[in-house]
Amino acid sequence: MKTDIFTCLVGGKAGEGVKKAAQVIATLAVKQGLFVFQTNDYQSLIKGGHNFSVVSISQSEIYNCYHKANLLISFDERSVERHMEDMAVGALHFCDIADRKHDNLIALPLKDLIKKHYPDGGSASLSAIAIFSAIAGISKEVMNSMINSSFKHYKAENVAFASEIFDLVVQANTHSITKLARSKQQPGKCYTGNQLIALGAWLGGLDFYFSYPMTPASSILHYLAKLRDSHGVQAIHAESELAAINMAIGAAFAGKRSGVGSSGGGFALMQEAFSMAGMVESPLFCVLSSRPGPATGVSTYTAQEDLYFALNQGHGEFARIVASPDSFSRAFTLAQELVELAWTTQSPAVLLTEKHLSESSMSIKLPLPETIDVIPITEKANAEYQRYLITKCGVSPLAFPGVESSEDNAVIKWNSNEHSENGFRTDVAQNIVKMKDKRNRKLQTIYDATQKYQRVSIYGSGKSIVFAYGSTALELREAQKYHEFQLVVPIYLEPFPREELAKYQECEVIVVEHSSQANFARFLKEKLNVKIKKSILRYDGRHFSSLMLAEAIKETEDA
Amino acid sequence: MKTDIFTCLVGGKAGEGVKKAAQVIATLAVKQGLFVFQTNDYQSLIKGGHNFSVVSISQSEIYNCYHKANLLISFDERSVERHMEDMAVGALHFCDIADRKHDNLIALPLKDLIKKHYPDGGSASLSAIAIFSAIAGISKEVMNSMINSSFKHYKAENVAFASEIFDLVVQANTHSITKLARSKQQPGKCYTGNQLIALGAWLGGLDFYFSYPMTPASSILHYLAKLRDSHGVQAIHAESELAAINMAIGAAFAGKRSGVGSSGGGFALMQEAFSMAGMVESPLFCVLSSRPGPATGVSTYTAQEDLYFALNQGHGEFARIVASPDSFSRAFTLAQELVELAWTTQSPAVLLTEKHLSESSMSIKLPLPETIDVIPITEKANAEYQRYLITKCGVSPLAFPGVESSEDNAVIKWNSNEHSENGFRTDVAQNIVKMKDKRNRKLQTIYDATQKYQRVSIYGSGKSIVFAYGSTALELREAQKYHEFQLVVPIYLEPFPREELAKYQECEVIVVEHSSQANFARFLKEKLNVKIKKSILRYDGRHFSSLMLAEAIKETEDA
Amino acid sequence: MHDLTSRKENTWCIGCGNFGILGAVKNAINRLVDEGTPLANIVMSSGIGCHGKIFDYLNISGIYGLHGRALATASGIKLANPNLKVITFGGDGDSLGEGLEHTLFAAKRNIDLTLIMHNNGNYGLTTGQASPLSPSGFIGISTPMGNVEIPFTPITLLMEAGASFVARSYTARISHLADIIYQAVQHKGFSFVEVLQPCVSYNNTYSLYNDRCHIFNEIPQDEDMARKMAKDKEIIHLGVYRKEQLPSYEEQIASRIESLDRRARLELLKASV
Amino acid sequence: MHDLTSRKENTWCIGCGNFGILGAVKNAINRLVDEGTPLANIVMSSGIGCHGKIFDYLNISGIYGLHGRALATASGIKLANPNLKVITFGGDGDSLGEGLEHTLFAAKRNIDLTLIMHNNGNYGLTTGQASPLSPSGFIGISTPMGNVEIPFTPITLLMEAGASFVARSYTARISHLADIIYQAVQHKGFSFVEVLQPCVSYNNTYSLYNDRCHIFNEIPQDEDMARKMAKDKEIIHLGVYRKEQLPSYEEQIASRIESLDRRARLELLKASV
Ligand SMILES: Cc1ncc(C[n+]2csc(CCOP(=O)(O)OP(=O)(O)O)c2C)c(N)n1
Ligand SMILES: Cc1ncc(C[n+]2csc(CCOP(=O)(O)OP(=O)(O)O)c2C)c(N)n1
Ligand code: SF4
Ligand code: SF4
Ligand SMILES: [Mg+2]
Ligand SMILES: [Mg+2]
Repeated sequence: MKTDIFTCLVGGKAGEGVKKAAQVIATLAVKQGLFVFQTNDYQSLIKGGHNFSVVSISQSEIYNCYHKANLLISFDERSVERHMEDMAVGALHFCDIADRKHDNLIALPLKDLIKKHYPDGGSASLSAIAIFSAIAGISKEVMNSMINSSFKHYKAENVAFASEIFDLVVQANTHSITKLARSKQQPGKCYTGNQLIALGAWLGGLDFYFSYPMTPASSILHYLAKLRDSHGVQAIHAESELAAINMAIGAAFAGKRSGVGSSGGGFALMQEAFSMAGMVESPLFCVLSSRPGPATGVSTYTAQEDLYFALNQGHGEFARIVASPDSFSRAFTLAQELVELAWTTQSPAVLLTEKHLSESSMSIKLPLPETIDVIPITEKANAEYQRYLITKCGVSPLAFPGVESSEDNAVIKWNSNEHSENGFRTDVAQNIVKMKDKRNRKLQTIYDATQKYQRVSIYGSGKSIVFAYGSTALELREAQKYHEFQLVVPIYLEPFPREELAKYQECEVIVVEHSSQANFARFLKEKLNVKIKKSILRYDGRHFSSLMLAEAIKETEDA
Repeated sequence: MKTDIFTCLVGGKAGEGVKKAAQVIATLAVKQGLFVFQTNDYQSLIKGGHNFSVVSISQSEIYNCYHKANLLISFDERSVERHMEDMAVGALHFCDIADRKHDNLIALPLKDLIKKHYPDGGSASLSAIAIFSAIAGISKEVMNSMINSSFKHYKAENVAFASEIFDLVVQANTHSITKLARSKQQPGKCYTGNQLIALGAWLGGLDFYFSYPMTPASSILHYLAKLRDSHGVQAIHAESELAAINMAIGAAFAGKRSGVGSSGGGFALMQEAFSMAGMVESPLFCVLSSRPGPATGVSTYTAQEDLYFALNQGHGEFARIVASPDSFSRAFTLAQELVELAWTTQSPAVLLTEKHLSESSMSIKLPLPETIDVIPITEKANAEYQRYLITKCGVSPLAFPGVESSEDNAVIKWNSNEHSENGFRTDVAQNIVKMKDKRNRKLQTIYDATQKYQRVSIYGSGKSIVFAYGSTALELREAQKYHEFQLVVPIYLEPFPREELAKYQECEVIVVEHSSQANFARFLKEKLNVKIKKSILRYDGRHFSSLMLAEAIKETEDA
Repeated sequence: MHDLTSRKENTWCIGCGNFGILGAVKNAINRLVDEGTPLANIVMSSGIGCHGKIFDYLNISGIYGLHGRALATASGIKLANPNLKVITFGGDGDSLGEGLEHTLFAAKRNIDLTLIMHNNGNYGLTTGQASPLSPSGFIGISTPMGNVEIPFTPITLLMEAGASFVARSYTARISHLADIIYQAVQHKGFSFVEVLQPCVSYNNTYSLYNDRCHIFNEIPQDEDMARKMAKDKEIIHLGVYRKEQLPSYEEQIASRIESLDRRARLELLKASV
Repeated sequence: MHDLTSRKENTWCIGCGNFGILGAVKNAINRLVDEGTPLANIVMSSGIGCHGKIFDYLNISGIYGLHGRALATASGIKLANPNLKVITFGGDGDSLGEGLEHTLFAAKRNIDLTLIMHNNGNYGLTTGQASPLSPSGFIGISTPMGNVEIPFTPITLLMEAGASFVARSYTARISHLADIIYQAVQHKGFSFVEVLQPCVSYNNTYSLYNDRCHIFNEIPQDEDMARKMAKDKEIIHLGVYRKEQLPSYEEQIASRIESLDRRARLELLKASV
């Protein structure tokens, strides 16, 4: 492990504020000019069980969390037991006095202090923040102001409680630990992947987000719902996923940029309407955030099992876009791109991601453009308007009903049946062929349209060529700190960026993915006829350890 | 066109009994020891519009209908106009006197005779049967007995009406036409593809069929519904496709062989539960009969657009079986096999077909086995029973609740969440891996299990290797009567019969399919790395002309 | 008078009740237009079924949606542009079978839409299966031994779900139907019109309806009365069963600010980081 | 007395109303078993949500189904083996949101199942979004500005759909709840039990229910009365709202012959060609 990396793990029961503690710790670190990656391991339950959250902190950009922690804070006995093995050399492990079952634990009277400061009951959350602050050399003032801005209730009690713990830790003065140096860098701010997707899509023009909650996509709905009155965006919790996607198509028809989001199970319910988006040529922005399947699967963990499902959504043949962000910044830019592409090509566009990106946080500088070129895509329509005018590029003029740019006599018909240019239903053989050909011409048009964006990322160089997609790329970039290799990441998966990747045709490659059936490797074989030297798979729902990835890649080279 | 082939086309409005006429004509021909292929071209409307049905009749097995008819019968003016081009050399074209717009038409007072015989209104249907009988040299007695057994109402009127027309045609004695020779062969009986699927599945043990009507799958529901009391089978019209498939899984849990069927749009709604079948390891028989998509598409025509959709149904990774019948007899045997495979491997099994097979009829001898080996798959269960016992083959013992073979204390739990061997939910990393590995081992088990069935058909030989699947194989077998080539048809698509097809690796092949994106060609490229010499595509919803196919294949060779 | 007829050939069976609906809708739309609603502001959505074909025969903008989903589609339209009057055409299978959930939620939310439900008591387009409104005993192609389910009563079901305008009419009472449709579209909030629509091919109810239908003019004074009338086995009461002013969904959830253009969004983000 | 507790760790929040349901169901099952129903003939299905976790805590056979689909799953079970008593556990989001259609159709068909609906007025497991039963104004994570919809009344909605047994109870009245569940399972036909289930984390309704709940013992004599009681804003009436003997779905559609073994099928086919 790099010496400039400091990892803090907080463990406890659901409902004890484990995640919140880790988030505040991450924010505190960022305030010190440090870079962070923060992730949460929790189960599908509201209170109890065992959760833990990890923050890894570094003086340079950091792309993954570490499994061995320098500082562990356990709120309960189960956490103590679970995480004894997660201690890095020289790690400090704090716990409540009652849970001090091992010699190398540092006990504090956590539960007693909670009772003392919060007679009506409080949570351990703040103690972790205080312990971290004391250990990391953050001043009590900085800590307290952060606590004040992060917790709405019990402001006075919070400060008293945290301060008392802070002092106890300082007094304990146990062993020496590298204090986290304040740096002069500007790591930006902490965002979850879902926040970035939401903000990016909104900047791309998203007006309506229709969804039915499903982990790990739900927080997009929650985040956007809060922005309603400040940002003029609507996030609507529909009666089901089926409702959500049909509403989104309706909103697009009326001229508003709309999107949907869910996990695999929710998309499984949206297939018919996804296909309809292809048929009616509705722009449609979709976020598919994966968790282990099949069916209900493992709702709070990460996976990349949905690749083929995502690529082949909906019955019948039609063009679509599927792309997966390989970093947190990309989550923001790609969401914008996909909203834009959905509208310029009048097609469904899927942002495929995973719980690991959706729900983890990373410090980034929001990659805001200087300016935005707003390309008008609305056409004027009159009585001659034909919704499905046959065009060379396959894209027909888009007009909306009841708006100024459409004359009163414009008839704008979207049709889920096969149709003629005017949008009326048809089953005439020649018309079917014409319309299918028109829609198929979009395959090339979309390919060309994606060309103006970055479709492939290449990171580093070395003996091995390693392919990955989605947030697995982050796990590998962190691994590059320990072993050099070339990391190749297709951001766009459909249409496949064949030009950029032509040079990898027939190459021998290592493929890393969160799938039990090595589906991304299969995909690369089909697309590039690569030889798979090794498939590195993890499919237990947990993220990869970057150190182990580095090791595994190195081994392949030594073999 | 082969000289022993006689094609009769009946055209008219929906509701005039066009299809019924053609079906009775086909049955009459079969009674003469002749082979038939019968197909219907109709639109999504109940009365009016323009329908036509075709019967091609031959002294040897016949696999497709012909586009040029020897005998045309038009019930209305629109039919006359539409089918002037469909006349073979020397064809006879009958119509009503009022519609006699062309010299080479033979007019009969059809409408007047209907009025005369059915004062309350009747249909033209019987006139076509009479015209055909007279022309084909079928006796009035045979005709009338057939009419009697085919039409429930107005028995006396029917005979009088048909006889009068019969006599008129004989009197007209227009030109000579090859009378259809009575043959001594036994062509069997006429069945639609859907009837064969239904009967085959039933013979495979199907007890429950849950469905929501959708062309071209609906007639399976209708057919089975009628068999309830005679065959002890249940066909249930559920409130939606989502209900149907979840019911089917419930029925399997309780020990009954169950299935679902729909077209692409209905399967799009069943994806979540399809995935659940993978997770809970429910046996599930599925019939996906395709029509042109996307979305509502063209509801009454044929297509093979759903290949990738069918192969990749459901989110998450799990094993499944997908196979497509290449003939009418195969529809019967394959349905049996798939019900059996679904149960022996506890997996979803999809019979993928098209409107062209589902709704056309062909004369076949039902390929009934001598006997049936009933392999018991139900296990005894007691308190130790574990639904998801880890096994080498990935298949766990299957037991049912509340039946004799299960002791009272057996707890049988199926779980759509990831689970431990006992069926209780888990999110423990090691358990997830174990269970995924177990399920993935079914990939090989299924592959082995399919080995006992015919997985590939090879028909004929010649210069070219032509690949097709589904009922496109029938269109090509008819084409083989005009040009020799080797036709290779994978019946099983997933798992792919790699052993049988290994010899085609890297070969140069022609691929014929009803897809606008040449998806089967893409599939073969991925699986066999074949070189596609030519893709012959038809995607206007109509079936191929076998003559044109022969021509197109020949051209490729000459080029 | 706008001729709202499209050039598409009509393929409903001769005598089908749907012709009455088409005629009545045209009348209602013309009345709305005469009273000042721009024709361009009236849009439609439809499901899949014989009813859905009205999409092709009515020359106004809209979406020919999926089977059962037309109200969800319509909800998206209305939310995106609340100036539009949105009329949805559903079948009984479509709106109370496949799409039941959307129908009841549209009612519950009181979103300002109109659902015209073509009640022909069967699945017409798929050749006569029993529908959620088929009577018990109905012999359809999927229930050859007779339907054993008891049909929903759409009027009371929709009232129960919260629809603020609920009415029933009959295709052979065109001027009544046109007036009801007009009122429904004018009503602010969710409006539901059950239209008794004989299907000459699979469920010919003309003589039943002609015998039993009776028009009432006063909205029933209380819910119990309305329910009794809706479920009356002897007389089929045609008229408005409920008409209440309640805040509509799209009004209540409106954002305090308008949708921003993308440049303004960029500025807002720049200001916040 | 069978101990129906599984070995799985219970992860409901301390104080959650679901514990009451678990206890009551155990009592009811024991009573059924005592009276002669073999335990092996009692099976369950559940949806996804906090309610669904009861699947893991109750040591009987069943299917942990998909969110919203547990009643469809249960219907398949019942049809396949009518000897089984099938109890389905649904959430309010599960049974009246995602799965509304299946709930109303199970009621309409009067299939012999029991639906126990955990009404906690929110989506618990997904951390507190508004559900179809959340009150207007409910601040949930997806409605931070307040829910604008009016909740369904499950009792009347299910009566409207045709459920033949309809009842309401409360998790803090365990013996009442156990008795209601017992009656529901014993009832031949579709039975629906709305269970008022406080969610201490997102919708703590204990004091509201403790104040307002009142048990009645006589089934209301007519529908209007039942409806008034169900919708009473002051008193929350607990008890059986409807209990009627109607033919059940699975009885009515039963085939005249039993399922044949495959050899008999082959013979039948051979005879018919
Ligand atoms: C998802 C889906 N399932 C099934 C169908 C097939 N389908 C088309 S129309 C129809 C039923 C129509 O009945 P109804 O809604 O009552 O309309 P009607 O034809 O009676 O007007 C069905 C099942 C479909 N188009 N889509
Ligand atoms: C198809 C699908 N959509 C969404 C989800 C996510 N999800 C799990 S539980 C739940 C809501 C639970 O609410 P409710 O049914 O009221 O149950 P409760 O947790 O309140 O008991 C949702 C939306 C899912 N599992 N499946
Ligand atoms: S089938 Fe019935 S509903 Fe459909 S067009 Fe004909 S009469 Fe009308
Ligand atoms: S969140 Fe609510 S419903 Fe879920 S376990 Fe906790 S208290 Fe019970
Ligand atoms: Mg209908
Ligand atoms: Mg709930």
